[in-house]
Amino acid sequence: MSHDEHHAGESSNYLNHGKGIMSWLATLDHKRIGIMYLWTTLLFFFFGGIAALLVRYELIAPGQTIMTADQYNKAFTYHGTIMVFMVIIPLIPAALGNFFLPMQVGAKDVAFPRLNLASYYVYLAGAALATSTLFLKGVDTGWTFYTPYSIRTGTNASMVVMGAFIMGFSSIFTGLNFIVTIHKLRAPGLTWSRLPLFCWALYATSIIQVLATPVIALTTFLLFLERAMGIGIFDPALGGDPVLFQHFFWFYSHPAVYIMVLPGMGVINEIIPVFSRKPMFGYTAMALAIFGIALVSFVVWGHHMFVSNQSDLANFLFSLITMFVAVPTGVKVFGWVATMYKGRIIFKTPMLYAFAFLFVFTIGGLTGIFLATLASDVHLTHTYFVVAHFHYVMVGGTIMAFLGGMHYWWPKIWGRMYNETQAKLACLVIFLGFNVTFFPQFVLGSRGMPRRYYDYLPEFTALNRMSTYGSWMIGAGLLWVAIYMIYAIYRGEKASSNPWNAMTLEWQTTSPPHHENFTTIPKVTDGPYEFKDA
Amino acid sequence: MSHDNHHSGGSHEEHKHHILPESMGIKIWLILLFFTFITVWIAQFDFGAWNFIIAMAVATFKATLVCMFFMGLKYDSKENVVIFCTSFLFVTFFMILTFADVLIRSDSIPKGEAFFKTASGPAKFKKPWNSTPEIVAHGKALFDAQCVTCHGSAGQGNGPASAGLNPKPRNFTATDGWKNGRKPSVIVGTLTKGLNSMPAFATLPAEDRWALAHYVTQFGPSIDKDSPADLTKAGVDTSKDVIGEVVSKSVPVDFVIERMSEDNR
Amino acid sequence: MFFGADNAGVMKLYCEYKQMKSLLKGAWTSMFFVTEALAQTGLPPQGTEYAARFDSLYNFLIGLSAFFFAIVIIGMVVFAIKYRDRAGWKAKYIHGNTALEIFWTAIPTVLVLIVFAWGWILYKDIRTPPSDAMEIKVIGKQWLWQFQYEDGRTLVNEVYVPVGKPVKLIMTSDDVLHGFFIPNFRIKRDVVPGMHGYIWFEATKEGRHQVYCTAYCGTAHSGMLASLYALNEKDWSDFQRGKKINVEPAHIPLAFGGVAPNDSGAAPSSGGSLAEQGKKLSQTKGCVACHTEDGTTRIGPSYKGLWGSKVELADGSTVIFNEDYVTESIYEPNKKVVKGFVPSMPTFKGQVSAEEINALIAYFKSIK
Amino acid sequence: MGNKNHHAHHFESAAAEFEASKQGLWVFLVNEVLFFAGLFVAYAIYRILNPDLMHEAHKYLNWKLGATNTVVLICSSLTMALGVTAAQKGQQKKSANLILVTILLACVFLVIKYFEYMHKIHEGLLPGGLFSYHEPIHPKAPQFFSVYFVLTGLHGIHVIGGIVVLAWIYMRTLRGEFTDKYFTPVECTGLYWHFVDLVWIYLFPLLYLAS
Repeated sequence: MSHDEHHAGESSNYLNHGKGIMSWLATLDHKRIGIMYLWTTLLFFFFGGIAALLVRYELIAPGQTIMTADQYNKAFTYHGTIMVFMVIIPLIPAALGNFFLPMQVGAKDVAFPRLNLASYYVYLAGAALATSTLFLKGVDTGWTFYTPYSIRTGTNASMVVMGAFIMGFSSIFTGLNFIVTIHKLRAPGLTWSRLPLFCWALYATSIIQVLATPVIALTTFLLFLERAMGIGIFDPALGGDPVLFQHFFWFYSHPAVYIMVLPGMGVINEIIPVFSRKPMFGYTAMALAIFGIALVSFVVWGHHMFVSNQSDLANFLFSLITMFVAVPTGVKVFGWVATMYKGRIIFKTPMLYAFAFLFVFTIGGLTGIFLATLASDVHLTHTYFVVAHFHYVMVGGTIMAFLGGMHYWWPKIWGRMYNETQAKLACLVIFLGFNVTFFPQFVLGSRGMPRRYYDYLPEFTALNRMSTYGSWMIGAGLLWVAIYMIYAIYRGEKASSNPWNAMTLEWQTTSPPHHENFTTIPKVTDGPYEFKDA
Repeated sequence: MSHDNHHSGGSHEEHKHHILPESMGIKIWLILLFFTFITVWIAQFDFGAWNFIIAMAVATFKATLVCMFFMGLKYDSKENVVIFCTSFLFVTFFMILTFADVLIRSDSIPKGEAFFKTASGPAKFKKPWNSTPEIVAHGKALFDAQCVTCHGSAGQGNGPASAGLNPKPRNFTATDGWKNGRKPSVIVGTLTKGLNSMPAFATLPAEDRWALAHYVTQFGPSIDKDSPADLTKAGVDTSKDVIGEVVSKSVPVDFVIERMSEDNR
Repeated sequence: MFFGADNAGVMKLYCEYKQMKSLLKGAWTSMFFVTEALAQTGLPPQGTEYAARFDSLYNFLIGLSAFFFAIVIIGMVVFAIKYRDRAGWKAKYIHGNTALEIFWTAIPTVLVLIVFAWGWILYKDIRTPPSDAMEIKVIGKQWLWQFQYEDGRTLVNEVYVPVGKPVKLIMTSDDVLHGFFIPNFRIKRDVVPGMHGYIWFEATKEGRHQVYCTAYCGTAHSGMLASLYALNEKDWSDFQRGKKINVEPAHIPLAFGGVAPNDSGAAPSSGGSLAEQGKKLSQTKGCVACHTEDGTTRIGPSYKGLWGSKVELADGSTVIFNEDYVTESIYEPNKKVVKGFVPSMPTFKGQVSAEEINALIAYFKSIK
Repeated sequence: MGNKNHHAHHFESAAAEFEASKQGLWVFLVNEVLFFAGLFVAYAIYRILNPDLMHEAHKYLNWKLGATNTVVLICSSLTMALGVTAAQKGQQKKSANLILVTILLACVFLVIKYFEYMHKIHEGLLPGGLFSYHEPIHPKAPQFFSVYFVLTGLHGIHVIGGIVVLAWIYMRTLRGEFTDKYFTPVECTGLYWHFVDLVWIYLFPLLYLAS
């Protein structure tokens, strides 16, 4: 594809570069692919959110509220499957990453644009296959597909696991693309030590995607064969080992947690220095911590299995290694706070989301220690404590960071500004709603309420009810964000090319960016956060 | 690795690409063939555990040759070498930590059914689609072991686990609510495919499913019999003594497609 | 269809909507719930001595978390206010501080290692049952719990144990994964088909303790509850004599899934004690043709004195003659053949159920 | 991509694009290694826990066919390597012929595999639940055949994929799209094909010669 040579002056940008639906569907421009990913993942986020609201509404009181047990089981399965495989995994890397990684390294595109487009369609195909089961008997295994239930269930687990299998390839393609892009396409002068931390985070994420995703591909494939013809590797009724499935599953799915969280940390790494007008405190330590987390993430999966009849030696090893996740995570959290020290803190919406992220993620991280400790995990695992913990990490970590990133980069993507006041208020609603929803779940869990329960003892009613009220607050807050953000695309105030006075390369071009990102490839002479404000 | 710090002009153009000389390729090929022969030859001798170690050492040697020369890793950039070797590091993590559980678990060595039940030995009942006292007794034994938790020992659908189910488990003593009739062939179909919260019992041998069907029809006030047409519809060849699926020697593709289409129904 | 949105469902939704409206009428109602919710924080009652030790670890973790959370949040809030953007204020350029970075890497490392060690020590306790622990077999089925006593009684969804005596539950599943969880005792273990897991406890608090299934097992997962009754000495001896126990009526609060205790199980079943049932089985299944209980060797080894001993296998390795070895040898007899014997036993796969194996195990144990 | 010497707009030289493509393929191979890893783990577990299993079960695999297939794949690796060398030197005709031989050898591999499979299916030596051999081999023999079929089946799918890509490369070579300056697709396909060989080098002793 030879590129178009007529750039019609200043107003030419990637949005008006080609016209018509095909110029989007067949585009090789990483920015447009990023936008397509953005809308698609947000669409699935909407579906997953509806499922979440239904689950929470069912739990507003003990007994049957709005649906039967089977419908409830399907609702939480779809909530988990959609949110994990179709939303949080691709959300930041494939949407924001696709758009901004090439720009931040000063490249015109990712290394393999066609592979990039293929990754989008593979994702779409997998997601369509998995969600189409809504109309084909549904699925009720929970997103973890534990054997032997997933083998025995009469619902349509086969199609969903094949959907996950296909989406895995999309994730691998994205990761592969990013690795090569960062290795080979950095702008002159952009040494590793000048690379923005968002790129570092995406780089570590990509490595995990390439190394771990093939294992889930194989696992889902084996589960499919197990259901289709009974190959007996995981099915105890045929002499297989159901706990082996859990090993295979978590060898991917634990690192996958970091596929979800690391890009979020990357976004926060961009926001905090920019709005503190100060370089990142301990840049090298921050970059190393990202890699430390990524590496350790591969050898801790067994902490999901402390009560699974796993051997005590494995429990010992996994608990010990898991403890070391806390160290690089601590380094990052302390580093963010220290970056604010003696800075000039500007209270704009992205920074508010960064505050919210710090608050929520710290709770998520600290409660992780409860679950890494053997004895306390025995009591807390499989209860609402775990549900609260991973929502604090995934929603608190990833979604808060994503919202922060959206507000940070929205003017760059569309060239228009959103309403700052509304954005700040919506941020407050989401933050409060989030804590009202999930904090009671810690208490529920420590008091013993198991997860995935359709019905519960009356003593848990008050906390569940509080949690349900909170879910409405989150829903309302997100809806509000959607309204003013979409309004901003069409009617928002025109944004300048660098409204936040940031130093990274994506801000050194027009808003919205030019079709090839830069008219001339920039030369980098300094670190990403050397603001030198006068 | 200064060359990858920036892709500014020059460094790549001057990079000379390594080309594998033909004579070298043929030499490697001969070595690979020789070691394939060694692997096969040495497998005839019994060295105990060493057989495996030798076989793996030879395979690794061969693999290294392929990597270094055919794939040119020896002449490739260090970056690519590191990238490729990383994969083996993570495979090692995967293996060691999984072994730390599975191989030393005291109470959880994978066991269970050694053989698929449909293939377990010769059929016990001839023409299991015909109800006989023997097969009904067999059905009762199976029912008491597998079904009473939900259906109750008197077949009234009120077993201890029924409280949580919606719709309620089938009450076999009542005649109403059977959409497809109460014939044994229909019940066998339900056992095979499952219905609502009733799981599929396809792993039970076909004759056991028939035995169960004959037993549960006894709970009802009347016994519906299968017509020959019903039996044909249920896939029974009445001219034979056993159900056709007991010994499966056909290509599994049909079986898989059938299971898949049931999944999607 | 996914939610099967038939007319009844729509009607139900409408009713729910009306219900919700009345609920929302009094906004203060929600306030009431919040107060009530806050009053319920903390862990469930302590039913064992271990629970108390667990709670100290838990409280330590809460304290530790609160401390670090306070550092981060106070730091964040103070910096955000003190260094807020205002006229004449400039950011100070600090790129890092190596000593500080080493400090906040090292301190958490030490702390998490302490936490790990504490957790491991407690965990060892719940993995090491005393040798004199009373054994009860537990079988998880979709969606109920079966408890088999040594004397042959089988109870469904209720289990009676003595206070002050160690009890070991040996658990397996008939179908899918289940999880056995007693919050008051702070213990939990997955119940896996094809494996025998165990938990043990020594109840110190008399009364009823709630048991949950914690591994998702399908439709009635949340209804798979059981009651564990810890009995005082008098009640326990009554129970052992087969008398009906007059504990407080089982608290069956659920509109759904509350399973009435099974009366028929309270007295020993007609088959005699579990070991006696096992003895009968060994006759009816033909075990006696090859295995004796008096020490004479026929085609296979005798059961006499075998339980718990180390058995040497044909390949030179050894194995403990325990639940798992018995189960495995019944299902896959020729996998681990005892030294000196020919692998000739047929498999009893599909002919001997999990309950029957438990009976056989009790029988083998009784042959000293 | 009309002009064969042209490089994509976002690379500043053809050499840079070549290096990037090659690295992309190496990253892809990393992913392939991990893809097969799970099955090797399952294999190792069943083997270590059942030391006699492989000894009993591998007798039912035909090691002669396995060895023949090993030789066939090694030969195809050589023709592929020579084909890449020829392409790098700009000898397009020779390169095309060698790629064609590689495709033919790959087909020979699949034909032999087909006969092996048909024989097993006929005998009832099938994975897991479908296992219906007329006499007991070992309690875990169904698991062995599961691992055998899934491993060789996935490898076979990789061979089929390889044939498709090789055919595409063959057509492009015939059309004269490659020169001694631009041969990226040929070299990358070569890397992939050698990897397929690499997997088989391990599969053969693990499955056919295990004792």
